Amino acid sequence: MTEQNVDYKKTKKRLDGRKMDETRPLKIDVGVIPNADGSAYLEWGQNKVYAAVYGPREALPKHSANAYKSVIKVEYRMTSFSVPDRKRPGPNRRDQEISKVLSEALSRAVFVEQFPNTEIGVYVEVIDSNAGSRVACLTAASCALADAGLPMRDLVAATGVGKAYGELVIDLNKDEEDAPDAVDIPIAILPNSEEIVLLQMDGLLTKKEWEKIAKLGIQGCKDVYAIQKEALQKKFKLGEASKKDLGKKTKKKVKK
Amino acid sequence: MTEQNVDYKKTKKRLDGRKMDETRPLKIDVGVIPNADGSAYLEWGQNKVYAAVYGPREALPKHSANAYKSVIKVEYRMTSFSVPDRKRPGPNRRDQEISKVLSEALSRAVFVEQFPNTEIGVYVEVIDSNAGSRVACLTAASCALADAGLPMRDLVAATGVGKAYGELVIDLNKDEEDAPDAVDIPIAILPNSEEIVLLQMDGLLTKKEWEKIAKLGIQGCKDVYAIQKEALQKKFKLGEASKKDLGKKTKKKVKK
Amino acid sequence: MTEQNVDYKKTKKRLDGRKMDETRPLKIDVGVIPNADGSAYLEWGQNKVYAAVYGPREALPKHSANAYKSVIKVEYRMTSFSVPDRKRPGPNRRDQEISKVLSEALSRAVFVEQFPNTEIGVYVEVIDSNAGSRVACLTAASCALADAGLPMRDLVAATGVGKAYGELVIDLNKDEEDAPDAVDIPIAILPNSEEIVLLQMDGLLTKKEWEKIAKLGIQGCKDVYAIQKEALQKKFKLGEASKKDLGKKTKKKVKK
Amino acid sequence: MRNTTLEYDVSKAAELAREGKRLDGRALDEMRELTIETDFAKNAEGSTMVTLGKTKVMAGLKMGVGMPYPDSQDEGAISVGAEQLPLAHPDYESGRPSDNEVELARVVDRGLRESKAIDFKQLCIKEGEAVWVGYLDFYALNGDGNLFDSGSIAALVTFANAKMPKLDKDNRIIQKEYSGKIKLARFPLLTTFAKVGGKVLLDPTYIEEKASEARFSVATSDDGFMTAMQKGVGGSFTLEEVNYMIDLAFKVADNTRKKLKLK
Amino acid sequence: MRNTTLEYDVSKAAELAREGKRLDGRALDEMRELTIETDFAKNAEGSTMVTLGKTKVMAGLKMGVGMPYPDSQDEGAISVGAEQLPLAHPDYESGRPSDNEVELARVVDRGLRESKAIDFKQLCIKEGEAVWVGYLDFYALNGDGNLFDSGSIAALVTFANAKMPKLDKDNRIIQKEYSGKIKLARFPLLTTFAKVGGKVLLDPTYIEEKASEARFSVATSDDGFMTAMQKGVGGSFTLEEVNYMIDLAFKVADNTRKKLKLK
Amino acid sequence: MRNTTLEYDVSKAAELAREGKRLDGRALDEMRELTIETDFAKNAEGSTMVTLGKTKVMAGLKMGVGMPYPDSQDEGAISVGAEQLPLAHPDYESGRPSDNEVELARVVDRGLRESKAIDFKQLCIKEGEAVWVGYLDFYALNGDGNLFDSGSIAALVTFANAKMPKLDKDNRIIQKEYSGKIKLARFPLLTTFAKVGGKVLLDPTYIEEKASEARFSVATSDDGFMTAMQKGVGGSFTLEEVNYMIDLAFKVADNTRKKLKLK
Repeated sequence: MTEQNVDYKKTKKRLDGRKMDETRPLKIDVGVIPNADGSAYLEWGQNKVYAAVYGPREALPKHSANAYKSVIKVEYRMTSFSVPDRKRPGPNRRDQEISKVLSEALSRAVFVEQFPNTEIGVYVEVIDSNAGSRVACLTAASCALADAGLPMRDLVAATGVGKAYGELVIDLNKDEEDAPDAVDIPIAILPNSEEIVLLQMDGLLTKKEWEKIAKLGIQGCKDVYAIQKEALQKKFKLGEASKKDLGKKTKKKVKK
Repeated sequence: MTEQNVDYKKTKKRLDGRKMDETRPLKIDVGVIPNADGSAYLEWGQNKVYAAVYGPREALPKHSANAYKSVIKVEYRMTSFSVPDRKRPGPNRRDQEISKVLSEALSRAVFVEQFPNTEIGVYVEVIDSNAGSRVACLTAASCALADAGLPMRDLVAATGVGKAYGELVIDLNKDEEDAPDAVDIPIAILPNSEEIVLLQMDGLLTKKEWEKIAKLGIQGCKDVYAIQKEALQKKFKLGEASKKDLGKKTKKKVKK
Repeated sequence: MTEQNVDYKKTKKRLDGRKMDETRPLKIDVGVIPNADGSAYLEWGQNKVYAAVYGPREALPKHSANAYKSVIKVEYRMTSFSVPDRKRPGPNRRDQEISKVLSEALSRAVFVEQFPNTEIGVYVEVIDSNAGSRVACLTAASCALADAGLPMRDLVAATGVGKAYGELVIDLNKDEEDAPDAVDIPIAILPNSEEIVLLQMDGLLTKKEWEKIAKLGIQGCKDVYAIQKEALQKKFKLGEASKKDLGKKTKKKVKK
Repeated sequence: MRNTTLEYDVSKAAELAREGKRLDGRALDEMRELTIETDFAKNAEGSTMVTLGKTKVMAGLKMGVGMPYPDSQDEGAISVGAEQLPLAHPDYESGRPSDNEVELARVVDRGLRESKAIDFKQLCIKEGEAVWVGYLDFYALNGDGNLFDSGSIAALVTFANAKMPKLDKDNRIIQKEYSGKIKLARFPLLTTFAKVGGKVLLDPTYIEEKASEARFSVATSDDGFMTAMQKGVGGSFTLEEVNYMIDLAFKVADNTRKKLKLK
Repeated sequence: MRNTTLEYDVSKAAELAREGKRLDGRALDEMRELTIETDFAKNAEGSTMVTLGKTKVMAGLKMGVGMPYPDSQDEGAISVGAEQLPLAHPDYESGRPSDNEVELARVVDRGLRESKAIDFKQLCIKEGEAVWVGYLDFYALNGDGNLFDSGSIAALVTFANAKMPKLDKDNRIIQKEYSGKIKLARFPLLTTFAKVGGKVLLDPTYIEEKASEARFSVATSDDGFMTAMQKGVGGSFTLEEVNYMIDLAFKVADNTRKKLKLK
Repeated sequence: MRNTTLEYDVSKAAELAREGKRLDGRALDEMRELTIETDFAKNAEGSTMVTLGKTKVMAGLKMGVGMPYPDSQDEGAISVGAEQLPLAHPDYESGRPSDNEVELARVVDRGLRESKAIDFKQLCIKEGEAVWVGYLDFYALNGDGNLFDSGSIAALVTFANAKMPKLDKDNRIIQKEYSGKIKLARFPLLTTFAKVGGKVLLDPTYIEEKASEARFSVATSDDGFMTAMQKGVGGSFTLEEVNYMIDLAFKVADNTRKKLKLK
């Protein structure tokens, strides 16, 4: 599906018609899994992901507990039918790495120090995909944590950014990830402080290009942030007044 | 090995010469594994199985214990050489499912409430097979539980029943299981109350056929029951008088 | 690489030029892994192995502990590139068996009774190999235990011995192990008492041949022992005076 | 806290059942509201989201090319998997398939396979050389009981709607191009009952499953066949109860097929 | 309870051994009663049940068709597995092979393989393309010590009696038809000793194994060769002890072969 | 005991960092002493031992022959694995790869692969039929921090020095014969930083990693490209910090390449 002769410098617009700094359509619904303490469903272009939060709860096995904070355990998984070639059951090395970097990115956002010796289970499941599933999951997971009423420093907003067909672009899709010059950079920030909590990169990039891309990425994250806030407010307006003071809550019982 | 043109309506008897409601030769020996608390060896046509019971003993891991009853854990396994194509080591999904349904069938027969927080390990091993190994194992396991002196509501008696080559038949063998119209129904009951504790079905069957088959199956189970009782009595007569009052025992020490 | 027409009775010397009772060049360095409580690096012909000792430390999982002694747990592993055909990651059955016999051989050498309820972790890694890696590892591990200051009855000295191309030889290399008449016998002793702590054999051997081989093997172990002692003394001379009284130490704190 | 509430609800469910009532007010033989959504996963050859009360299950199908089995050179195959995702319930855990997941997958699988709903000959690409293998996996997204029936519906609807991929001359799949559909010979659906407080309940919730002494599922098809049965949990049924459940199952499955416009 | 009895028996066994006696009254160099039964498993190409005192071990062979190894294009292969079934002893657990099971399988395997008892060239079907692979698995059914020797007997007798399956023109196995046998060049058997209370005991029971400081096994063949040795457990042997055990092993194995009419 | 000392050192490291100092006296932007040894493993197609302060990492390459991927018929492949051997640190455990080991392997892998340092077309043996697969595994032998950079150096140097095996006419490897080398288009190296006490430290030790709030690695090549980035651990970086680290990484990697005579 790679398009060898495309040149974004000439076409001025992208294969799917977007502008260089335009994010694919993004839609978030909060509170979609009744059993979970918090949850979110997210559609981002063709990507479709669910996120659910359970906890804080007793950390198991016990030796995984931390006496100073809650441990955020993310499990990133994809259904077998979410990719063009069937994904085999069970986590692979990619899933394992993504779970780790997502856990680390979310740890900065939650006031984990308030729940020592507990774990917060964050489960994200990709049910359809087209490049960018990890940032979609991180964005959804962050909303699910807020939906669970956990005290947070800020939301985590994430996006993909990089290079394809000669231009610096935001939110690469699969065709762009397959470009001969493709560079893909998942990035996530706490939007208010602009702290970078997730950053990965693949491909060949000059420092100059990086400097432009970094700006583009931070702006992209902020666009995502606006949609996250809207989704959370929409739910709270729909009657869940008690959960309104997002980010200020500090009391939450730990289930045993 | 399928026989495409066989018609039991015409032949009036089965490929192996049996009548439609005739069970293959069945032989049970009780108390065959000295290390076990109870055990049985069973030959049923070509099927040959061993069953052994250990317990009640401390349930491990501890979180598997139930405060109200003993947990019956069945492990159904086949040796590598018990089937035409070598079986690979380790349990497969079929073994896992069969272990589950056998555990559930036996739970009804034993007064499990008398041994809270314990487990009763039931191990069944198929060493040769020719259709019907799960009901052979269930029949043997039930005798091994009785041999272990466990207090029981009743024995569990089991058989296969179903359809092959145009007729409703009991105790299908492998050639019959491969018939184009084969329906295979493992069934097990507590013979005195006729309670159904195991029931599975594969294939295409009308409700009318089911009603006839159900009667056939219950009768088949009762035929098996007679042989089970004989095997147990034979052992008790051979000097183990203290274990005679089967089903009435209520005191049994739990090993730690 | 097998040499079908070689006859050591005629050539009087071996494919690599050695005499029948000559061990390949052997070099041992002690204390090479700073993080370990004791360690050794060993080159024996083309074999190159590292050994490290951690402990005595709390035995985990707890049920693996022994109330009367420390449990020596050896893990024998090979890097993927230490053999002609890439070795797949994870221990295979050969690794598992070798780990077991090495653990048993070392248990006799250490005064394990002095450290009840603990484990001594011994890790040996083969990074290049050419026949004889298990005896190389045992020799290295024994030095690492001494380097860790553990109280020992004696060192364990090991070698290979056997038959190739018509002659009884010591320390077979790969070409000799592939001889049509090859017999390979890993043997290890406590040199002072000549107690045999490891003995395995493969191939076809008469009792007569065995009697000659046994003598050859015990002498080979003693030659190895001399080099082990030298390596340990060299390290102690280099300033570690406090560890000098090897084999006499009886006090060592167990880390929790 | 959660466990105390749960224990209370469980014993309450049994108590109510004895009186012929249920926690959610349903009749004993009443099914929860059912809705479905199809083809949400564009990478799948077919996908179905089933909502049954608060239970939510999704299924997806991927078609692959494989070698035929030695004893059926002109037939393709299917493979069915089930996962209780940890995001769907606090009790669900990741890791190797649990006994419950294996039983769930195998019962749904048998309901489809042994009913001969799919003629495997239509999945033959070249006899003895290449056949289609249909990998159908279903996942619990929110677990509130009766994953058997919701999984069975999700699986059947997915096969009924699936598009077949196109192949190039070397029998390799051409991405995003399709040709035709899988034909189904019949439309069997599972119907599941729990025995609670001595009564038989249709379509049990999670609480009712926890309260149940025994479980029974039967797959019935639109052309009048029973195609699979499975008794579960440690209790028992009388033959009369089994016959009652089979009769009811035929009606329930007919209603569901009508509602879903299957056949 | 069991553990208290066990500990008592174990220390008693050591105490008795020091006086040259054993719990079951045997002489130190006396083997338990041995009986065998063959060909009980009709699906197997060969099967043997061995009873040695209270120890019961069964072996079975399945022949499969595989590709030859790159460095031996005209030779078949064997694979030996051992399982201590949980039904055979309260200490045995299911799950991945334990260290004991792996050692057991590998020592029995080496006794057969490295002794060249089986000429692997007779297992070649077509050079470079297809060879026979003999999968021999043995299982403890009741564990009362010395699984090494009982497993070794079960394995050897199984190979000695095995029937070779017939192949069709595509080298696929025809079920239930056979052609010929596997020829054995020699009949090596393991003989195992335990060192208990400083004494060497032939054919140890489970209690004696628990009491043992060291274990030694040697395989000896009917034509005068030692074909495998294995020392186990944390203690040691003197060279004199080893030589004594080897001499005794030759006699014991000869007796066993005579009894079993091997060769 | 160990844990008490460790906790003290960890908090001391953070305290010192706040004042711009380090436990081992280095400047914040100073790398530890680096030495390498190559080709010590004769069975490997290439091998490198890297010592970075007290950290010791070895890498080795085995070349195998495999089938090409369907979408790149004329290209070979590489596979990178990382193991923190239990002999290298009391915290390291054997068993399936930990999260840390997987991340380590994948970041080193991407630094090589996505930088197009190796033109995979040179690893084609016969288009559509046979290609080379380079299995590069690296192992921590003594773990004292910064396995990323030491592993990256070990991997790159191993590929740069590796010998290609010879093949016979059937594309089977001839042992111990070689023909030519793997050509590298560029020489990217990882440079890793830890944020400790609010300061950015180059080449962190084990203690500094334990004290760190966040970690950042960037691979830079001799021809001026960034080829991989990875942020790790639960904290964050400002964009200014990231830019500072990238600039420093270019210098550090250039120095290392000069020292190691790469290109």
